[in-house]
Amino acid sequence: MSDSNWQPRIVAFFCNWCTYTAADLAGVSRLKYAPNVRVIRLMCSGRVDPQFILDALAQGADGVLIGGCHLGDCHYVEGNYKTIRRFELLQRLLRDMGIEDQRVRLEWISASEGERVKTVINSMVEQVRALGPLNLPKRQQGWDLEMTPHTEPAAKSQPAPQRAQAEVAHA
Amino acid sequence: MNTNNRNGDVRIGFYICHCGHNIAGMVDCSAVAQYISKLPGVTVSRDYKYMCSDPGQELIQQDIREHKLNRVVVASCSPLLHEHTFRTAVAAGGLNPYFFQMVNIREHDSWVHTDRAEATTKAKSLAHAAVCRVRFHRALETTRVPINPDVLVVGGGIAGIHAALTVANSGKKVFLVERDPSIGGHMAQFDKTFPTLDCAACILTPKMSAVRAHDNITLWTYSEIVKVSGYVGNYTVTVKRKPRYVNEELCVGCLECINACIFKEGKFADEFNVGLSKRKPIYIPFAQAVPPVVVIDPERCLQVRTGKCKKTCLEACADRKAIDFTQKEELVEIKVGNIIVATGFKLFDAKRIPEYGYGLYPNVVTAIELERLVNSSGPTAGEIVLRDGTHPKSVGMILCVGSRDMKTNRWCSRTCCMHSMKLAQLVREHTDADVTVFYMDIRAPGKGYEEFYDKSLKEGIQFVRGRVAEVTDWAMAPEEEGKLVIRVEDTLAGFVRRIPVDMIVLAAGMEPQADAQAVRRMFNMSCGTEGWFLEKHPKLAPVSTFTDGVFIAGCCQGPKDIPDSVAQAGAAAAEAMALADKGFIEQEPNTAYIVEADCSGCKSCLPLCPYTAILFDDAKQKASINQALCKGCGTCVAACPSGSIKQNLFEDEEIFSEIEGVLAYV
Amino acid sequence: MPDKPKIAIYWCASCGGCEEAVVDLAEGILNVVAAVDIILWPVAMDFKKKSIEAMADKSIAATLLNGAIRTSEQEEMAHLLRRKSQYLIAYGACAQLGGIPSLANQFSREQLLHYVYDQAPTVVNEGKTRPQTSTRNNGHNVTLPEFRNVVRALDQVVEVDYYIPGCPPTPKLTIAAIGALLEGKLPPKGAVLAPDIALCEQCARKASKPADLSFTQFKRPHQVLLDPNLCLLAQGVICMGPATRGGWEAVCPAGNMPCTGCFGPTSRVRDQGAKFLSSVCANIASKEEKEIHDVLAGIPDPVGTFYRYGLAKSILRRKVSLSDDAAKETP
Amino acid sequence: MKYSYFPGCSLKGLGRSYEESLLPVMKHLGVELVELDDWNCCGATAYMSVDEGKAAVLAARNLAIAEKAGPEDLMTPCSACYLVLNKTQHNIADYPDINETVRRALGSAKLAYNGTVKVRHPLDMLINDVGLDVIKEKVVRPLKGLKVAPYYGCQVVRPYATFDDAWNPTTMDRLLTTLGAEVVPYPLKTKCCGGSLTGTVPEAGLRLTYILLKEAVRRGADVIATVCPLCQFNLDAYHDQINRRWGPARVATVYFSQLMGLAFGLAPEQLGLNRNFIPMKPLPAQQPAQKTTV
Repeated sequence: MSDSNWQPRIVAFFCNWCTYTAADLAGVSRLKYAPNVRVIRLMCSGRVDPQFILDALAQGADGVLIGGCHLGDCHYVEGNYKTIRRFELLQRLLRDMGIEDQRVRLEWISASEGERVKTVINSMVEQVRALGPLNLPKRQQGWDLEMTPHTEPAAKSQPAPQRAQAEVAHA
Repeated sequence: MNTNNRNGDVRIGFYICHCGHNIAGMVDCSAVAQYISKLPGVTVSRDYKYMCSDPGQELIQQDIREHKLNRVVVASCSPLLHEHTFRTAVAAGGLNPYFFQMVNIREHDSWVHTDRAEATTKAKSLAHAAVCRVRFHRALETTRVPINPDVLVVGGGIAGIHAALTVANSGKKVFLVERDPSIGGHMAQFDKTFPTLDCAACILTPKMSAVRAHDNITLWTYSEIVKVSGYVGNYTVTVKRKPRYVNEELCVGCLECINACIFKEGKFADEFNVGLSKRKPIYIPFAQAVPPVVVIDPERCLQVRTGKCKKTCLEACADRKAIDFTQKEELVEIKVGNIIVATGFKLFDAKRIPEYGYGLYPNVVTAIELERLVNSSGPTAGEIVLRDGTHPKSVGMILCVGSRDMKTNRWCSRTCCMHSMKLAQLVREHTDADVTVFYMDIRAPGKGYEEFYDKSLKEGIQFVRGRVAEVTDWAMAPEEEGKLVIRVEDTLAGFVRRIPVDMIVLAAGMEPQADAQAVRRMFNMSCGTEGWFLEKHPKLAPVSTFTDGVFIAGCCQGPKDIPDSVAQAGAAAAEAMALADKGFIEQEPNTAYIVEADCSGCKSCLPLCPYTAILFDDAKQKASINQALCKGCGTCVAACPSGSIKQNLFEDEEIFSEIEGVLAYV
Repeated sequence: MPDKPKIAIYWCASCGGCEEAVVDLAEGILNVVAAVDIILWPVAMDFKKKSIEAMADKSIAATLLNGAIRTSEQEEMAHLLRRKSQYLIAYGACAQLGGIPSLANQFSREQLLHYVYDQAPTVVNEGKTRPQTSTRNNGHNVTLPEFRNVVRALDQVVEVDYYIPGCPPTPKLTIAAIGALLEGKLPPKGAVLAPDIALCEQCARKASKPADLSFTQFKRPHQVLLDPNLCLLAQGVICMGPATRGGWEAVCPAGNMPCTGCFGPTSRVRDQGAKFLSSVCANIASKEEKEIHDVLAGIPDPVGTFYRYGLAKSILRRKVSLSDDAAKETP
Repeated sequence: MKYSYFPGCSLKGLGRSYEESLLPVMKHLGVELVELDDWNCCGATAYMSVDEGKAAVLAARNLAIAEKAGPEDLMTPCSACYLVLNKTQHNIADYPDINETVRRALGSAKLAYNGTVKVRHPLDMLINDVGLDVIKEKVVRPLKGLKVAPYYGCQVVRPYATFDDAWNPTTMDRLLTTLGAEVVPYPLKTKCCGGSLTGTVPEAGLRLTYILLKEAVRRGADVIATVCPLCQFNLDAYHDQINRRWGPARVATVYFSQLMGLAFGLAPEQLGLNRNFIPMKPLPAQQPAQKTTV
């Protein structure tokens, strides 16, 4: 992938009740926003395990967006308070690991704020675009190039998975 | 990607919906189907015009039978819309409904993007994620939670009254809680109602009395909800009953105590007459109040405030002994299954637009004030008078005061056009004054409303189209001396006019109640940005909220007139009754659970659950989750430091695989 | 005694503590020695690489390898022992997770060398000499292994059959593991040979932990006089016990020190640090951002606290954008 | 308390009595005003409507000088200057092209502006920094019985309602009450004074002036208090013409700072009150003023 046609890839974790619904509203309202975000629906921002954020970054996301209900408005009373408590320390941890603050963002977007989904996504995409690719999978591969290649059969090669013959049909 | 998992061989059927042009117009559906067909485990991959249609669902069921599918993925609209539809279809095909995963490529993709290639790419990756995820799905069962048939109605305006009566008539018990001393709400203050001009009291009073008389309704006025806990079918509500210092059972409403009060004249602004008349510390809100019992204003009553009063009221009450200064505030706990919130609106404070001079010029009044003036039981016995007691020769009515205004409220209050035209007709009926209505657009979309507008025009009411710039009391011409001058750009005539009048009526708009935020938090509802309570779906679930078992009706959801409020109240009552009659609800099986062998008993999860669903077994020294209490937020799952709490439908593996999936397609 | 199974014990980037742990078996070691033939143990016996190379593949029954992999020599030995052993066992936190050495993954190789050879206050190195992989000295060619950019756990270099966790592994765990090995009672490949349940389960202080524990302040062990009976988290001290695999004995809390996580996560957790962060932060007793911030100030070094033994095996593995990180430039 | 001070051209010309009264009053309150070195015309509203970019350069030069001079807020008494400087701040922040024009132009004069200056109006500063309590302590000659119509004009509150309400400002009302004066209800407090139309289209401009005067008289005002040199001039200078066209509406218009000076016991001649066309009537029940030398 050359830098010229690189597009930011952002994984979003949206809570079912506020931000996911707001994104639905943005759709119903036919608002237009950048196509770089992939939303994963969870019931509450409190379910966002920091492991998910790290994993998304390690799997190739350039940024992670977490969307929850406004503080005090959590459908589950106070799940989002847990989120905000985790978020600050996680962001510090990421900073120490060389990942810029702007790559991981926490936003409160209520079910009625379709417009805000649009502005947040657009601004996040621009922020991440300005930072450039994070490209962790490539980097991690790059780190391992220093290891001496050994002649014996590679330890981790696995047989290609057997794939069921798929049928493609257009009804 | 690992094709195997603990559930054995997977055979996935993938279906992408065109949704007519809604999706296919922006997403190359057959390309997505092609792409998905090559993923491991995918047995069938199809695109189809309308997956939610009967043939679409039938297609899934047929494939389940013929291709022995054990997983189904549908890429179409939002799961909040059709997840249930497809789960039902999958179940009808003989699979456990939770072997299904939905991909939102309409609201989250085709509708919000403009580049076909990019939208298609996004659809592929979202679909890929679902295919990854669905492998890990397991068969799950829904649980049934019984529903308490009793219903709480909050707010005793016309919406609350109608909802309470409707539910009560079906044979269920209703608690109707009203903050003010009487039910009736804003409607009780109106003189006539548009467009039929029938008298508000004549149609409302019988309903109010019916509430009081109804065996199934427990009416608590002068009471407020202070706490709500529980969940659909099983709410526990704490009601604060403020002391009215009058025993409701004993008071017969003879009003002798009021006459006997040591305050010989009314001294305090009468709320019902919006301050146009005065009342005593002991008073009855209005003649037809329900319950028809007096109330003592604790802020004003000498006895309550100082304990040093001759208590002439007690003497007047004599043997009935209805007056009781020992009453204390009470907290009562009730249990209900459903709640209908009908807390209404607040009138816009016209002082917030100083250029209209409300509060500055005495003859600038609000529409509700004029309403009381026109009313024959009002402070002037139905006479429309200026503050000096004379009759106005000309009246100007300004619409959209605090509505459709970027500086105050952006929304249309929906009733002011009709309300003002009604008042204009009443002014014409009661006086010989000229009436001029200043409007931006006349909105008369209801049944018989346009005809009402027509009638207003025919009756000689003047209409000037233009937003009034200001109201002044300074004259620039002799005919303006001593008058209020309305300065407005007449946008039909195309120039700025100065129109002198004697009285100005401001059609103040509707706003959310001042405590709407606190109320919505209490009932776990959402608000729009303006502060109106948010319905679950603007078209298809207009009286439901995001909290099951909590419904909304009337103006707390947004400005509306009496017919619409009543219609909503009926709808909310029907929704509550439908749930109550079913007797149970099926809960989404997305609860968290603890694998006992894995739990170290570290107790980290215990403080996290707002529903106290996590229990600690002191004997086993392990935690466990009460499935009936768990709401499925997953906060404890994310927090379990040893990964021993899991969540049905949102297992770690499912989410990790979804992450892998959305990032797999480059 | 040709019948006895051959065992190798080898060390890579480690402190020697794991070797001590073997010695700590005390009399127990006699049973081991009786049962097996230790053919390689550099800390205790002389050996020649050549003689290992000369052995037939898979002729060593099991190799217990401790230490992380940082140099080319360690890498080479890992491959060699893998080839010669039936079972390669990552012994101790460094081999299993990267261990303390992998905290160096927060820095580039150059940063480390610059500090160690130029900046460290105890260093006098006017010639700015740096280690070279090869240099001429008195007409001899002297070589040193290459110092890699990245610290790795053993299984990031070669395939590993089993893991014995701990910094160092306790004698009890070691004996049990060797016992299982000798008796052939082994769990599925890839398993960690320790209970798959968090340390709290075995902790003597468990009962003293309140059910509604929330944090208003975090203290470091030197800032507080620790009550020897009360749950350490309840004393505001970060104890990783809830997020760390137990080993039948909660050794550190028993010694009045908090668990720092050396046994690594349970099998259900991919990233021990993130998971513990998630748990501990969720229980902060505040809803105000400012207060939350102040409470979290008590954890000045989250990476060092939560990944003390596991940075190499964490999801991120290493700080990104270090000077040798060429990914951005890789086409 | 110290502020940078941008007087603008009016305070050195037609509106001289504004500065003549403001400086001693501020000094009396212990407020130090440091006049900007080498300030230039703010461009007024006229230049802005011709070329926004160049107009911004003109105004921004003053902001740049103020920024260089020190961290103090920049006080400017003239309504037009206040508006123009504020608007320039907005324009520089919101429009990259204007920002660029300004940056280049200032750069060629070895100046730069980083947007850190806060532009303050004397009313804002008096109410919010000095405080009415302090002002009250300084009143030695309360303006008891003096009925004042508070007239703000348009520019201090519109379009940017920075320190007061756009439609019903009250800072001057509160200040005047503190001085002991009686504030008459004057709903025309932000109405147009005619602006430059009094000179160019007198039929329209003067009519607006007339309404302001007439209504002040009708409401029993002894004097109109204003904050703007142009308002003061329009309300003071055209009485003959207004009288000819519509009849008499005689009432004096003074700066609020002049009333403050009187209440502080400063001599009227020190406050530029002699410059009015329509002189202010002597204070009711005039007692010998306690003179304070400034």
